[in-house]
Amino acid sequence: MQDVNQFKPKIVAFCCNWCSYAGADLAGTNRLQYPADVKIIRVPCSCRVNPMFILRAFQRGADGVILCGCHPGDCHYTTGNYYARRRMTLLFSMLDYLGIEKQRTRVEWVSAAEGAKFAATMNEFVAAVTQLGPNKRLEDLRCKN
Amino acid sequence: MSKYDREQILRTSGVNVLKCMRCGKCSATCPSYDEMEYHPHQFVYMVEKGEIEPLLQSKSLYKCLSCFACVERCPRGVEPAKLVEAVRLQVIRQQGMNHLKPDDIPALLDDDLPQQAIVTALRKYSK
Amino acid sequence: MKKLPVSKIQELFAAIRAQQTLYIPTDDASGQARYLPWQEGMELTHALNTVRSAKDFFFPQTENLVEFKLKGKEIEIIDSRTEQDDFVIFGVRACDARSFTILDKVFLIDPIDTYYKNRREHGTVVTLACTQPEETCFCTTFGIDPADPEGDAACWIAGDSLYLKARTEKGEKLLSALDNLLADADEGEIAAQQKATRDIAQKLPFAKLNLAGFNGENLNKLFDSKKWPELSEACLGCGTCTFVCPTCQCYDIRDFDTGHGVKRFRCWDSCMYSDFTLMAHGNSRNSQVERFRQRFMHKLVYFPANNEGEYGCVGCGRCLAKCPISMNIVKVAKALEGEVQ
Amino acid sequence: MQELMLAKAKELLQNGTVNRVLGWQAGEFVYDITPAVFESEQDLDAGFVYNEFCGNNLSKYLIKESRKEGKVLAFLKPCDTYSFNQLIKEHRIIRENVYVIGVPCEGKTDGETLKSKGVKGILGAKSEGDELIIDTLYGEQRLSKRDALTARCLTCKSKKHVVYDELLGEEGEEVPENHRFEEVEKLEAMTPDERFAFWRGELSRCIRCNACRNVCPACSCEKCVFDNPASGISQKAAADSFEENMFHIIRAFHVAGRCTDCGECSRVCPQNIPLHLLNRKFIKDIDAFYGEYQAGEDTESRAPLTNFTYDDVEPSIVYKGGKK
Amino acid sequence: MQRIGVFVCWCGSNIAATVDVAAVSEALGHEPGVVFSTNYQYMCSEAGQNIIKNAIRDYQLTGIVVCSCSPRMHEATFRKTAASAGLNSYMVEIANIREQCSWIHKDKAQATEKAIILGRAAIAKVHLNAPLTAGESPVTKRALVIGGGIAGIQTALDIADAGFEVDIVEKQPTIGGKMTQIDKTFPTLDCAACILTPKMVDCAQNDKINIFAYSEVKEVKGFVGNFHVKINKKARYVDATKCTGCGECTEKCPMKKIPNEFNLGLDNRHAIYIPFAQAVPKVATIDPNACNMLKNGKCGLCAKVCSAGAIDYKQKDEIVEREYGAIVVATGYNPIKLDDYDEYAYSLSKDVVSSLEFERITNAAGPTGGTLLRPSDGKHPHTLVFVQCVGSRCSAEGKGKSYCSKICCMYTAKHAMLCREKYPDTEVYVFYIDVRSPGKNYDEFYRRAVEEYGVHYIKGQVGKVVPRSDGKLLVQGSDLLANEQVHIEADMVVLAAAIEPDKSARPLATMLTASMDTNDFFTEAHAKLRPVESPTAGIFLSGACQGPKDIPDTVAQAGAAASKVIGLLAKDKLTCNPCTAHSDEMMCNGCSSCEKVCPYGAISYVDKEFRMPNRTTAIRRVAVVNEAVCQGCGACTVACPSGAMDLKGFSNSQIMAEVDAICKM
Repeated sequence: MQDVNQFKPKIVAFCCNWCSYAGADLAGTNRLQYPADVKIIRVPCSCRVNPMFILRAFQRGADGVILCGCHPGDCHYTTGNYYARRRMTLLFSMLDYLGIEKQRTRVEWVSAAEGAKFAATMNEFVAAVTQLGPNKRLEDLRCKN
Repeated sequence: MSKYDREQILRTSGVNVLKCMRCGKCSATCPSYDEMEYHPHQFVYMVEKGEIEPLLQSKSLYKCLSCFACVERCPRGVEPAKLVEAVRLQVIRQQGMNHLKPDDIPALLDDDLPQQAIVTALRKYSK
Repeated sequence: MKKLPVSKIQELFAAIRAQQTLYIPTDDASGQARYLPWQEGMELTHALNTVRSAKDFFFPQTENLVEFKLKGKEIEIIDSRTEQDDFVIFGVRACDARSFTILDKVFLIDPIDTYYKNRREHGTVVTLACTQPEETCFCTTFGIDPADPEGDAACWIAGDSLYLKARTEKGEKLLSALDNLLADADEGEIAAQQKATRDIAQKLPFAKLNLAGFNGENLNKLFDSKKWPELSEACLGCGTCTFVCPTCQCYDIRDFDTGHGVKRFRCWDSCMYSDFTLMAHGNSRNSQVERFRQRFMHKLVYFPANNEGEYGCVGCGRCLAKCPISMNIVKVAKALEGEVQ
Repeated sequence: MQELMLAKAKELLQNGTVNRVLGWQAGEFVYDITPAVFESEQDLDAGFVYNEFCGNNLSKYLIKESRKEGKVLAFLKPCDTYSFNQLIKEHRIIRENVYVIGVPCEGKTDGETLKSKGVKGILGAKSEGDELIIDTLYGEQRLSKRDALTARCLTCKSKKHVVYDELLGEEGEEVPENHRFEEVEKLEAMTPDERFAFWRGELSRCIRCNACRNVCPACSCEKCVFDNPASGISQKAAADSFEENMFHIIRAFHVAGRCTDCGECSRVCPQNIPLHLLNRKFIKDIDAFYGEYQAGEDTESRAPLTNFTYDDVEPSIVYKGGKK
Repeated sequence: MQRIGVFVCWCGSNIAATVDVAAVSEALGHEPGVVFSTNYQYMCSEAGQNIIKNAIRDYQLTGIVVCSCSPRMHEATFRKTAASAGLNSYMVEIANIREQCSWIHKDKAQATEKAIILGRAAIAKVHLNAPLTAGESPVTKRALVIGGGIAGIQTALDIADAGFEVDIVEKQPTIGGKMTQIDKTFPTLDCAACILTPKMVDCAQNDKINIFAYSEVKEVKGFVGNFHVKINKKARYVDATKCTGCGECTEKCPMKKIPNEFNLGLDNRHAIYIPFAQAVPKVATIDPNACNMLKNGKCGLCAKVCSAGAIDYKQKDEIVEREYGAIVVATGYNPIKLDDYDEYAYSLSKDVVSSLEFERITNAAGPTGGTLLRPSDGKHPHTLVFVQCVGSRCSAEGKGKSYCSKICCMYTAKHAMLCREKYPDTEVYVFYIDVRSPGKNYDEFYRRAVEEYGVHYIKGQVGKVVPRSDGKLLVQGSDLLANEQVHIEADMVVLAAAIEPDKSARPLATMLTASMDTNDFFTEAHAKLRPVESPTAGIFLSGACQGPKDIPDTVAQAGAAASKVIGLLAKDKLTCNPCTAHSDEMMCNGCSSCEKVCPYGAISYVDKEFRMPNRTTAIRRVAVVNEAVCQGCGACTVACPSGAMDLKGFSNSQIMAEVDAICKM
């Protein structure tokens, strides 16, 4: 059925505790399938995500990194996702500028009610990263076993 | 056709008709109101609805003084006068070829012609 | 002494490359001179010297030493070294050639640094005499003759010919393998070129730089000089001088956690860095003036005191060109001259 | 100008307004200028210099100097004043302890630039009209001043001083047509593969000497994350191409919105990596996404990364190109 | 090195059907630092919790990982479990292997592998966890209400009613606010003064309430439960303790051509004045800009006539410092200035008035004694035109406010109705864009104006008002339903001006570090669920400072704000969230980046002396986080370039450890 040699990307999803992590839980409650390649890290707010974490994920073997937070205007901490939005926009633009595939990084706003959006987003993102193939441009060869 | 006209008019005027909240202040302030078959607020509404044909046929187009009072007063920044101007332009363009070419103008000039008319002619016909 | 027409230099390179990896100083994509593995058509640079020194060949910027892997409760220790192939570095200037002698004094004394030694043994250094020294050159201060460089073999370009002379067994071996390309030559043929270079060297701004008093006897006097704070005032504490220096040989050993184990590697370190002497008890050099003093005391006083008067500098002038604030060993030496007269 | 500055410095030392002077000191050749603090008139006479080779941005030294006893006189070029303002904004310089004199700048040259134009063995130089006459070991060479300008001066953004207590010479103006983003645009127009190849070629030369960081007025941290083992990302020499990327991305990110584009990073890089192209990319993006912003122009405004608007562009603008 | 226990929950078959739980506990048992690993049917059950408690004791665990459902479900449960076994509750991490694993995957091998990875990530994090203790801070049992309008008054009364002290700071000489100027209130048409003044008196007489009238807040320091506030009591030049409010002075004062603010300049007052008869406190105030004695030292008449000897020309502003546990903002609103609306001829004709001016004209205590008279000539007007949405709903730049001012439709209906009721000979026209009357009995009220009182409602806007030389106002508007331009010769035009937050709100918000929207209305912590709280802890919102509101809404919100304040003041101590930011002062540059992004104002700066090499010291500015205020969002940690700022419970190293564990190749 499935080709064992098929490339399975490693995806790190940073989810804010209040909206997107709850949205991911809702996807689970509703049994909405998305690939097991996605692993979620819970953070208090999207503004907690340091560009260092994203680079670190790529260094350690991630093929895609997605950041999910509350919709702008709905941040639990009122303004956190506005800062995250600017930071990530600039970071992604810089990665693109350095020739690193921009499709490997993404920000999506997912509310606690959007379980279906969460699952759909993950399915779509995994498909996009799978198509790109393994991350070669930001990997650290030393971390390969 | 009217859909194409609508797009053209919106593009040339740069007006977002959806911003209109139907307060009618444009028409309330319009000095040519009584002369017009379709009033400024109707231009906005009719363009929004795509009812372009009646506008193209209407003499109202040429009653607008372009005084821009409606633009000045509109609380939503809709700029009806620009819309009227764009409809007018649409009519002119539909009339086919240019009436005048720039090279033709010098021969037609006479001293009584106001400067403004020449400039307007260039604006309207030389595109 | 042997020679071949300069026009045939690519044939020479090809012949060397046929036997071992050959590195030559060439202009890279960004127009800077650096050593790159020779490939067909690659030309020698016209620059006097490479931006980076040649020490990388024997003492690379980073080098894996050993690797540890966790297997259950056992730790496996893996030697990271791979087989070192023979290689030739062509076109090393006299100053850089001397730097190898200085590095040898550090790495090849007991306990011998086997990583360095391994590379050193497999490398053959072919030097190239200078013809157009720059204003920043002061190799003659250290008894280096730019017109007569050391190395396993030395080269001169005079007129249309490239002259070669073996100086060591390794050099002999290299040249003999190239015998069919080379014709015999007389040493006299390069004398004019050598004189011209030496004449320029005499006229260089630092030709008369005097390091007479810089030795172990004046150690305390120099160490206690009141000039250090003023000299180091503008120092940014970056490592540019140490990293472009052909003789700076300090390194740090660090562990990198790969997720599967630990890779232990060494990398260049700089005495200008604030954590250079950081130890469990704290740091013995807490201020930039102390770090700054260390670097110059080491090169001009401690090193000669421990190495029969050999200074830890070869006068290549790289730090003069590259220091962001233009503070350098020449300015320091001149400023401290008064302390030791 | 040098004479004017000397006279002013002496006057302020004499009347006690300041007790020392931060300026530039002549070196062994014409181009090896060192930033220096002069404490007396004799010191000034012995070494003070101001000419087309005085390129160093002096602002960062004022972090340290403004914390010392007494007031320091600082001569600042237009681009230095932007850095100065930015440091004031970040509370790194104690303004009261600095007497700022703005000095004009017609653009600078340096030894590396002259050498890149084929000048060898530079001994001295003097300016004559629009030309620079360079005395070398191999004879005299002439170069037009425009040709001698460093790359960063060719795209100078402003000859205006944004802060000073006193100004010497004529005040300059901002240079709106500076074309400083042209190189960035050129890179943006390339394919990702070409860009990747370009940056690998550049960044792989990095020797992690930290000159770019240590000279940068925006990099004024007490301890850099890359020097701090507790940060989890400390590194010395890059042991993998990833670390080269990481260092430069994070450094550019940390100064994003704070970088005044003074160009010191690229000037000091011993490997001639065009580091300013990273910072300028951020500046260009910030201008495009959030409205024009010049760091250091004032001391009050919020930096772009500590600010937001409700309708900022979405990050998807990067991969979908313009979709809000 | 931690001693970690791993507890894998089956959740009945919810997890166990898709994840091989035995394999997970087996695999995680081999991870470094794990000394105990097991699995059980229901970890959250009492038996399951006992397994955890026993393991903590038997294996001296220093940290535990529970692989189970979402932490949003049972994190609190397992934290309590750990605490009851003597382990710090923040040494617990949850690996979510239900919602984010077993429920979304079908392939057992894949789900098991993922569960192991999620478990490893949690273990990696626990390795770096440190015990956290929630701090406590005491609560000062007194509230400050800023603004003494109906919002502030109601809030203060409600708080005082619960037994807590309240201070009201009001910048005007009297409390009462806008409502004192209003004649009648919709939709019941009670007299505003009749329902307001008793409340004002209640405030004055309540011994829990302390009124600082003619005062302003100068400085706010501190945080929730512990605010230190400086209040500037402006000099009245009258000793409030002596003044009886008899009014003798105000009658004798020779400076009597001062425009009366209370009547919006429609009449005059004296240099020494009491704003209106029911003022609270009823104390005279000398206007220093008008008083001849204060300006030139000549006169002194009021002092001579004052039998109480209350006049004190040497009085100075006085700074009062007070401590509060909570602060309520009730700064209210103002109508916008209409001078820029020249199409309505507001600045050209006296007979074009704002609605608030119209209130005064129709108020029995107003300049006309309640008789509707034209301001220009004092004649009775016959035709009145009301224009709605003047400056409201304007999205075009520079033309007004983009929002709906909410109250205008109703008060305009009220004005129109009252006109027709009192003066049946008048014709009243109302130009409207939309009539917005959602509220109990509101639409009925508006319909009454039309149906019973015959007010002419015209759908359309007025384009221009031209004052004619005969005193008439020519109103040109459009009637969109009739599709015609209408021209009305009016005697008076009343403009329903948009309302905007009081100008003092913006600087106050800065002092309070409370956030505001682009219109300078205070932002609530959550638009739906926390409408009366500011995002800044301990700051509450009452009335129109949060958004346009009518009186019923304002009073309702005032009560809600009071109940929130009471809830806070009822506590003796506040427990802080222990997952707060903290700054490593050795690394901090004091650059202020973190402060800028903190939504709570939790970060301040101190100059701190540090020991430096060679026995020297240096003073550096460093950030300090107030843990009682910090909510732990982490915005500051990323703004900090040096990494000095970190977040407890979600530290840089913890998150990177999770990243490493997940990405391990």
